[in-house]
Amino acid sequence: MNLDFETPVTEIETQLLELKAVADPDAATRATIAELEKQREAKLKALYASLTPWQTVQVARHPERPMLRDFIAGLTVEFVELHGDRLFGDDQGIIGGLATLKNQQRVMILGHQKGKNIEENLRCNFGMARPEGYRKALRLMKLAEKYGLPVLSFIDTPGAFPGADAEERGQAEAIARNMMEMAVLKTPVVVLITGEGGSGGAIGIGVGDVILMLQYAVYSVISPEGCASILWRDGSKAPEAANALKITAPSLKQLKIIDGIIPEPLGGAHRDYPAIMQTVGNLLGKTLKSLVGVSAGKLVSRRYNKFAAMGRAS
Amino acid sequence: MNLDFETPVTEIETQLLELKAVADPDAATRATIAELEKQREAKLKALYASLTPWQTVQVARHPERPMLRDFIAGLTVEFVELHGDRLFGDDQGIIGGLATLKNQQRVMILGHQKGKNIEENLRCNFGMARPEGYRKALRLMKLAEKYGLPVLSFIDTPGAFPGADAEERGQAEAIARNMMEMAVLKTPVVVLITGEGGSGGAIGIGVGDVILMLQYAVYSVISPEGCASILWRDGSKAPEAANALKITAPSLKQLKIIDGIIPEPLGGAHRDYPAIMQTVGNLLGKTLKSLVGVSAGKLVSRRYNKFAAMGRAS
Amino acid sequence: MGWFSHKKKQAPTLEVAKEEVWVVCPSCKAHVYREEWEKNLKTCDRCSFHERLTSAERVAMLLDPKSYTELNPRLTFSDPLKFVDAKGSYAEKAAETSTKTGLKESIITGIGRLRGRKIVLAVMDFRFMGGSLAGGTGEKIRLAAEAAIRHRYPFVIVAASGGARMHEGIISLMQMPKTCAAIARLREARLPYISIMTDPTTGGVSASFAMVGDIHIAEPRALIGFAGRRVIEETIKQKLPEDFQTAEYLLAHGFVDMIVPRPGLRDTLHQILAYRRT
Amino acid sequence: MGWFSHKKKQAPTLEVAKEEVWVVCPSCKAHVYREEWEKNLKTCDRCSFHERLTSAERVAMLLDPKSYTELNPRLTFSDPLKFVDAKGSYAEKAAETSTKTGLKESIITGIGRLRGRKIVLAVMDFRFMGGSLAGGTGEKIRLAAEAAIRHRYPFVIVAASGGARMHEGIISLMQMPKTCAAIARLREARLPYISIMTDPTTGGVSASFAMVGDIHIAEPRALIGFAGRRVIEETIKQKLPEDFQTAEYLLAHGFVDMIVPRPGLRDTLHQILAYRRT
Ligand SMILES: [Zn+2]
Ligand SMILES: [Zn+2]
Repeated sequence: MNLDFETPVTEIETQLLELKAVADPDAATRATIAELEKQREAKLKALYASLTPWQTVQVARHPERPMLRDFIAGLTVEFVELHGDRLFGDDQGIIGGLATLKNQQRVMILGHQKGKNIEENLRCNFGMARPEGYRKALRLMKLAEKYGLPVLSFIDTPGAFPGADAEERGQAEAIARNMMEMAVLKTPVVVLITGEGGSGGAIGIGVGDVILMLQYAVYSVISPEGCASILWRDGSKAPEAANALKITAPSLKQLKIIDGIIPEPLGGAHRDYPAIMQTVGNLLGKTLKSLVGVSAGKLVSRRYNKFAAMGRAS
Repeated sequence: MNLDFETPVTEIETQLLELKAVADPDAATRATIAELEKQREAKLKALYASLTPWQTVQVARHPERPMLRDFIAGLTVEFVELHGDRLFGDDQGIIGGLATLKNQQRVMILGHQKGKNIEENLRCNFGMARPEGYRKALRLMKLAEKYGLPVLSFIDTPGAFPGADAEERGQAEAIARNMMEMAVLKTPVVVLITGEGGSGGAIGIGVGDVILMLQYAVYSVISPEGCASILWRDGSKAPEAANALKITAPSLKQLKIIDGIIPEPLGGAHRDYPAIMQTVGNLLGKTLKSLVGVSAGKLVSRRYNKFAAMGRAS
Repeated sequence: MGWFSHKKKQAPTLEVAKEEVWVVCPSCKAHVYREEWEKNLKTCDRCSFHERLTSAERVAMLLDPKSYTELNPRLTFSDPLKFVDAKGSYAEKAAETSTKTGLKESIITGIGRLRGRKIVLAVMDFRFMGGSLAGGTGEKIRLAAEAAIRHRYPFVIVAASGGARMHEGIISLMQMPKTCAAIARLREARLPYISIMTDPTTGGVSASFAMVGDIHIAEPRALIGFAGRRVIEETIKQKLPEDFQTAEYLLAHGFVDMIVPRPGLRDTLHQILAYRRT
Repeated sequence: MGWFSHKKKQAPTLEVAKEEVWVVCPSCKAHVYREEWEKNLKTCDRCSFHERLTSAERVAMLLDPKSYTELNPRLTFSDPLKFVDAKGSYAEKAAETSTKTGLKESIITGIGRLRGRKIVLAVMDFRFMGGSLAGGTGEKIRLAAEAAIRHRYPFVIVAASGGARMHEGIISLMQMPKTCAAIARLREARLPYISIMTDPTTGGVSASFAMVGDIHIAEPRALIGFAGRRVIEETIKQKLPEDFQTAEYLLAHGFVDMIVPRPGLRDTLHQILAYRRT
């Protein structure tokens, strides 16, 4: 499913479909197909070489963008899911468990889980977690600390669920407590923003030693629409807000909020799962190797300094 | 309000009431009054010198028996109540807060709170706490540990609330977690059983360095009625079950479950609040003094050994 | 705590004639080849009914053959209260049960290998007075936890209990904090502590060592709960839903990490225990 | 996060004519002698409406006279995103606000005595862009916490904020973990950290340093919550109850230790801080 701004590409793809449908295409047809494919790639390259922040938001929110369970399938040889916060419930908006990466590194994986269809989205609440989701995540992080396992936290959420029940059960407390405990967790924590970094909902599991971000992911204090409706008094001004808020990976790298940008395949991760899994897998492996030897004390003090530097009047 | 088995005393007291109602009693009446008062005291002494376990249960459950707020009023010069478990709610079945004892010793006080009338009982659920009550207690104990304050835990509950909501929110987890955390709490913990020590509901805040018990309190794995209905197939056999279960202070002292029995005024604590406050206050003062100097490490290892010895085939 | 009566309703005995080739599943009444029933470790793959196992069967199913050495085999029940009820003396009843089952208490503990890995394993046995928690049970759990700390082995416990044993009164109640204090030491030593909840895991056992595991594994349809169903229904004056206090209910409410059919337990444990790096 | 619009509805300004001897309570419209209104620190003892205070008023009300020395007085807002919206540049807007209020950021921090006891006090000021949390705010909180650790003084914070300041985008969001990391250090140093929640304590501030206090004190009727009321109502397609996200609501739901009318705040803090023995 193509995005609006990809219409030039879509047109070519429709032609290609027709041509490829021909039973045994003659030389001329085959040549046109090859030509069209070259044009398609060029078009895609041009589009994605100059994505506006607002276009990046569309890519980040693409329904076929790889989600946590896709990353788990693509990056691990084993995943033992763990459920429940031992207090109230088992939120499906955040899931996690023990996992063995392809390089045999054992980790605790957790993160937001979005749905691929309406049924899944209803179950996992579109990746918007409730307090019990954050409290489950904290329990798993403490378990990782006890077993000496690094934590991999995947972020992809429109935001923490703004429901009456979530508010009633302390969404604010759950997020605050998570950040405080993650700040001093005595095990390596790698945070990976893969899709939407939705404000408090994201930072609730976003405190770590290394923060990585997919090339077309976004990370913001507020959604462009929300910001536009307040500061521009007009929700349709989301593109302007997206520009002003500096929510794309390059801007965030420049602002020293993230430590690395993970390049995506041409046209975004949703167009080539194997490719993105390969890239993410390699970088994760290297990142973990660099962290595993570091003492807990050093990890925690570096983490403190990393966040302390954010916003210091440079 | 007198108990059934106190009928002999009640009769004398009714006569005394009538006589005392006479405007200006002549010498003879005054003499009879004095005589009757001596008889009343002798009767009371005789009754309370040989209370059966089942009678002790009635005294422990006496509606006018001093409850936590009475002890707080009687033992402290200041009480700053603290509310909430920071997770779900503020259970009124267990209350607690910062307190300054009359000897100026600062402590964290917590315990079950029963009601003196139906309205209070509905609010505090007859002293039967829900998970959020145990989780509030744990938060206050951790706060006491942080501030270096000894913990005073008052026990008086028929049991943990057996409601569907309590079960749903993890009554078992809340009790288990409390015992585990209390076992290693790095501050002195003094436990005082003042009325009913209702099984899991009691031990949920009952792990400490020194366990004290009021003379006519009871402490049991199951209520006499519950035990009778199962092992005697007949709830009315509660007195027999009460005998068999060894739930009175002398038995528990002998079984090395408790460390000290606090003598009650004649006829039970409900007959003389000032007296029981005096006794409890003195003993608490001494007990705290003996614990305050001990290192956290030593406290915790002694606590472990204390409970380890309970049930070791002697 | 009100659980013995439960024994009659919940655990229908197996209708099987010795020489019969069939076993009738007590729950869905399906006829299952005896061989298949044993292969599935006495569970029904149609309705996932899990028949109770003896502690010996449990050890055999989890540990590598001949790898198990029992800890404190001679530690037996005691009778601190000289308890006598309408049915006679507790000491006699326990002695009888002991002779009938060959067990000295409601739990056996030991060290063995699970697919090669050394672990300390504690397994409760419902046949010994409903698997009730008493002085001897708590002491064996504590000693087993100390052994785990000494050898730095993970500790795995299989709960199957009607709760605290009334016949030892307050001593039974004190086994709750006593076992939790031992688990706190395991945590301090950063040793894995896995709690497997089987049918039933109730009362004082659910409210102590069974509910503070690093990871909670429940067998399908197991009854897991603190207060007795009847007591709760009397309290709230309402019928409770069918799935109340089942493993599935606890999974939905956040108190169980996973439900694993019995045949998969050994491999799941092996999988999990590989994640310990301390 | 959707809080500025809130400013108009929630905080009716005071209808008072300079020379008037009366003050009309914006909530219950009672006429109150100005003197009494000031004596009650701008609160209505009929309906317990608490008018917002400036940070200077807050400091004066809590600390002993002339005992306050400000920390990092020159630390001012910054404009990391060079943010410009429909109403113009953030830098200009903030500069204007600064001139108008004399404040350099939405918080002032310092050391002073509260009935003789030295504490570190941080007080937010709603007049500076809704008390919004931005880079400078987070940095001053962090530096204040470090000062508390250096001097081993308790840390008291008075929250009054519409949440994270959008104009500094992700930098504002990062002040949430940054401040929480500082609070974690206070905990490690076993220093008391008391959070006072005043109207409003919302969004990113409620979901960070305000909600991880040893003890939470809220002013009566204060609006305390994470997601905006309107956002929640849109999500659940229902009207929310009147008391939703008030201090009283949070007390009932376990997130606030006590509600203390403003005139009693100073003594309550003095009382509580006496309980620190580490
Ligand atoms: Zn079946
Ligand atoms: Zn008013």
